[in-house]
Amino acid sequence: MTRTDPEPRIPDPIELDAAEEARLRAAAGLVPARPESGGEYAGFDQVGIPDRPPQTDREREVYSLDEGEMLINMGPQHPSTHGVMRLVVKVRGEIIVDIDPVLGYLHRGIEKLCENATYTTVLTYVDPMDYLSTMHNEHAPAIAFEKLYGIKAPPRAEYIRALVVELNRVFSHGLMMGFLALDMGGLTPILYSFINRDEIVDMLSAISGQRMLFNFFRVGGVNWDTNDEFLSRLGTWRSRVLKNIEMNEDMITGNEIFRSRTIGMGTLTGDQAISLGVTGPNLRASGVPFDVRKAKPYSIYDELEFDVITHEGGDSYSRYLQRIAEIKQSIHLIDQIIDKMPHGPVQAQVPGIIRPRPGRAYGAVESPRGLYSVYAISDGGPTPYRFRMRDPSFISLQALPKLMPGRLVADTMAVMASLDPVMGGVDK
Amino acid sequence: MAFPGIGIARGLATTFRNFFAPKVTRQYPEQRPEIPDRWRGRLDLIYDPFGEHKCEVCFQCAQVCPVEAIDMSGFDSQGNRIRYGMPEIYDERKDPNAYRRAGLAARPMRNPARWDEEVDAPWVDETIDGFGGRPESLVAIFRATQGRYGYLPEQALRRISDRLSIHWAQVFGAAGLGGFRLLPADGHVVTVCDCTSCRFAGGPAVLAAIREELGIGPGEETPDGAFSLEVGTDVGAGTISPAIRIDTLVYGPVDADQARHIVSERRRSAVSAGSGS
Amino acid sequence: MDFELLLGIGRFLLATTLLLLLTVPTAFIIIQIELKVIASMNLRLGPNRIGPSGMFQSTIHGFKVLAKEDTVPDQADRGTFTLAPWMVYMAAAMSMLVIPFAPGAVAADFNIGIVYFFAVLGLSVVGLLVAGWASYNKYSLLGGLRSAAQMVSYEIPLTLSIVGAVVLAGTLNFSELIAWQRDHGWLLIWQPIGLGIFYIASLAEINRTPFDMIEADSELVAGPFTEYSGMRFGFFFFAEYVALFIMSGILVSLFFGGWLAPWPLPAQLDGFAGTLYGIFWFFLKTYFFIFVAVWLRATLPRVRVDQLMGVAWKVLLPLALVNLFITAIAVVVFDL
Amino acid sequence: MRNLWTDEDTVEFSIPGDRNVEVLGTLRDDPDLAFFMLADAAAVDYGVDAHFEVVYHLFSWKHPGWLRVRARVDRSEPRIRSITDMWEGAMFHEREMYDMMGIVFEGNRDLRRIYMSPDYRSFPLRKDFVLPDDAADSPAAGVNPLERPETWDLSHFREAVAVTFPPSDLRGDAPGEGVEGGDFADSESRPR
Repeated sequence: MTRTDPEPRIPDPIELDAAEEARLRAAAGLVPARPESGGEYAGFDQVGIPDRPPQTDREREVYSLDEGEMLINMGPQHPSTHGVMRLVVKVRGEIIVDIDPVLGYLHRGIEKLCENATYTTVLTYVDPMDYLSTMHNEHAPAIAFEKLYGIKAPPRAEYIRALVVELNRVFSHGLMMGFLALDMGGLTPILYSFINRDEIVDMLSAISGQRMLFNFFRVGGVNWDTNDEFLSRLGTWRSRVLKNIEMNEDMITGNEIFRSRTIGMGTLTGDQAISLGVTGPNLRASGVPFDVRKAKPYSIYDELEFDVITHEGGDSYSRYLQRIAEIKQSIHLIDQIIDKMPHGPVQAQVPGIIRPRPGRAYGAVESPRGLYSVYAISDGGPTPYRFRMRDPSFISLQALPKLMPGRLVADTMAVMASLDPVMGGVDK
Repeated sequence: MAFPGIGIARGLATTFRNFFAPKVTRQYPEQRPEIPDRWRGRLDLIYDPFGEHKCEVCFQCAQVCPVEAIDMSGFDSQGNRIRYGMPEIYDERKDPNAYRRAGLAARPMRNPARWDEEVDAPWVDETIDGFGGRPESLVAIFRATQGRYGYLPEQALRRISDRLSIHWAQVFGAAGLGGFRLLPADGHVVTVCDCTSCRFAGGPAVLAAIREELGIGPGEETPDGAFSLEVGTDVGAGTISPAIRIDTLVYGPVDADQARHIVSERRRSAVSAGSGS
Repeated sequence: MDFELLLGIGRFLLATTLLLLLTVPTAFIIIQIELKVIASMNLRLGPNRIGPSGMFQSTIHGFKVLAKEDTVPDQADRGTFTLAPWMVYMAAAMSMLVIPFAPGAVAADFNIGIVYFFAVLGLSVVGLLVAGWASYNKYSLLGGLRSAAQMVSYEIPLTLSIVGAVVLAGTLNFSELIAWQRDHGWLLIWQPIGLGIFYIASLAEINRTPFDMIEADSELVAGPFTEYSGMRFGFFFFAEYVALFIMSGILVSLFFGGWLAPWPLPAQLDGFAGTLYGIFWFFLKTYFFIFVAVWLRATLPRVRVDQLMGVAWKVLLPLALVNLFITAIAVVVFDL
Repeated sequence: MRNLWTDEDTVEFSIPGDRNVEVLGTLRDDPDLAFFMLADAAAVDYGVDAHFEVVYHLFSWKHPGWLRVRARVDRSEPRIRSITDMWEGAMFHEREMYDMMGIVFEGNRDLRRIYMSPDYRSFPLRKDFVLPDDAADSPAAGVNPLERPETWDLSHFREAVAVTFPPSDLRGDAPGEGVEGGDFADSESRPR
């Protein structure tokens, strides 16, 4: 019976001692939100300030209030925070002064879990990360592990991979259109988007056996070849999808209310976006033609014909238009992939338990939210020594505090929806 | 945008058109979705070519599941209904055999002195070494241990698990599947099923017959300590009603006469075995 | 004299009771319409299990609301918190008094019915503001303040938009206004700008999409109603739909000829038959405009709060004044 | 620059930890290199006896591959300079590295926990971190529950919840009274 001693506490390098705590508390002018004695609150505007000293300059800045300001807690249970995300919003009236995103409500420690899973099972753990782009979540580790193990997937497997990730991109971008409208109060577009999504996930479940967490990729290939059911559903969907997208476009694109709320709202310049690490459609909407599929072709993207789409505005409306353009581009890519798909096996010969040689590998894909990359280190054992995932929505979220000050509370949701974060990915 | 209001008008036209369009809602219980051939959303056990379940209800998967998502039930090799799950949720887990298989401290039911029986550790080690200390000889070791103790004491199993470096969940699983006795042999528990289907199928008559035969009521013990009577709801799983169980053996469907006969037979054999030893 | 007074009081009490009773089924019917129409426009089926094709869904919702626990937040101001739903509901119900359903079927045929209507409808802002303040919740507070700003702003263009009609018809009494429309044609033809302003402002006044700033659920959770539960929330909810009914009814009465049929009657109907005929046309038109409001809700996103105020002050108010100015000149010049 | 190494699409080299700002600044600002984009920043723990590494992945149009820069950090003194001045987007990367590995980034204005709660006092991705039980502060911390059957005993829990609350407490009039017996922290084992 192996028994381990209780976990030894690792001391925190910036842990504060009591005197320092008192000094900081006094410096920030903080009083406890709920005094120890007596049941009275300190005041209405004080609700929301944590009852502990600020740990950093930035935290002190956010949580110290000037005259006329108050903190609003948006989330973790709020109708439109796209999951369990919390935004501490400092407002003056309805004008936002500052925003502090507080993360971690969905943190599952997937990186640590993956360090304890074999290379094959890692691909099941990454699925629920960014739950709207599950195929991409599996693609990057598959690429990294294939590099580590030194094998290549067969060509047909690569084509099937490209096919399913583009399908995934179509419904993910389609949902973004719907959510953007929903966060502005439009009820209908999201349901039209879900019609499209349902058709795609039915199709993907025909090929992979699952509707949401597909678990379709394998190291050295994919789980299954295409079957008739998948292809017939693909044909049906292909004949309808443009009509569905057009239906949504009729609802949103020209709508004057929508345009007046998104044009010029949340403008990111290209330099700003690069500095903030924003990638994907959000970056391309700011005019930077960075697309991993072109910049660093992985899979079969160097064999396909497509151009990187950019928009110049950098505002919420450009980000929306960028998504629509990319949906159409993805449909175009799907057509090409179907045309060019070769015959052959879909899975390379790989042992049950993979033990790559010690080494490091980096696999990056263009997920619907941007650069999704995996850095895997092998020490020769059956499990990765270190498995790191860079999720694009996690990084893109940093743009929110830069974009929002001076805007209204109502714009928070509109700008956030245009950045399209998914909390499963943000919180790993 | 040429003229203000065009965009809104197009949106209104779209919704108005869709007001009359065919709807996409699936009326779930009436309209079943088309399940793809490769669907693996439903947990199902794998069958062998003869149509039998490949699962042998050894609980090893359930015990090693890190998030304790597996909750399973079935019949072990002795026809004993067993279930793995949170013991505080399922009353059925009161069966000590299942307790021990689940890796829990067995709940002493009868003869508590023998539950935590000290085993002769050097003897067990010797036995294990005698079989070469190899995991392949697990069944032989079990057989030898049962030969000495009449059943497999928990401590002996733990010893075997340690010495052979087999996860003890696997040791218990193997012991249960191999038909070994995990309970002390003396003192029989007669359980009469009291589930709904058994009650309808004549369970009360069976219970009355056994009461008459043994001369004790539910929850009581015969004066010589050889039998006790209990009422449970988990004996036959509703499929072999009415059912009775003696220790781990399930009989059913039985009528009152058969039940009386079974118990009296068992009593006679117990008495003769007791006199023989 | 005494007898007539008593008769008048009795008639008034009967009418108010009937109207109060009318509000509940009206709210249920409108909620049901909204559920089904929005569902259809979303390509869904909508509720279809309770009753034939789900027609009792909203009723069941109403009873569910009755059965819910009624909670008051710890720090809330109990007195005002309790009073607020009542104020909002009564404001809506009281303004029903002047709606002319049919010839003779008016609870109180004031001389100044139009003035009374706008005065009473404006009271609901007090209830919303009080609800937002008393809840001790920041979303409620923001929602309450938004409601105050929005409803007070929109009352001005709302009232000004019909002054043109009043000048034209020369009366403040709804029945006389409808009688004028019988003789001269519906005010829709005479006052198209006034109609547009009135429709937009009335949507804002009753918090319908695209002006549902007060309970903007993606921003302010539920605005002033965030902390309410049970029947108190039910009162707010009912008041909203009753207000939609009233606004549509007033719109019909002011601009679409009230109980008048779109064509002249072949033979003059009198008495009870005439009343029924009028009620039929009134409800038909009213529910058409309720359908339009629901249709808008299914289609449009919400405007932002500053755009909302901008529309009121920068567009609607000048337009309404221009409209009034043109109407007044026309009345003087053409001696209408 | 040490240990230059390449694979099919990545070039990597190691640098000492105290020169990361200098090296990354050159890589970004030199017009011939122009690694304008920080693709990823991650921390790696090479074990209790070894060191930490902060790994930067960079992208440039002028070079075909990704560039990996590995900066070595001492394990006993896990400090490295922050690169948030160069890329604002490194903020969340560094907060995550601090949260998960306990590496302190000097010059980062907002070095707080990002995933774990602010009062959490351990670093989950370090290799000497033992996977704890669900209830991290229970006596079973750090032990696989399956191998400790005694921790399955829930009788403590049952006693703990069998507390009758006085009616005043249910109304919320008197917070904090009459709940002494119901504090889970007092009981030895917490509900799993």
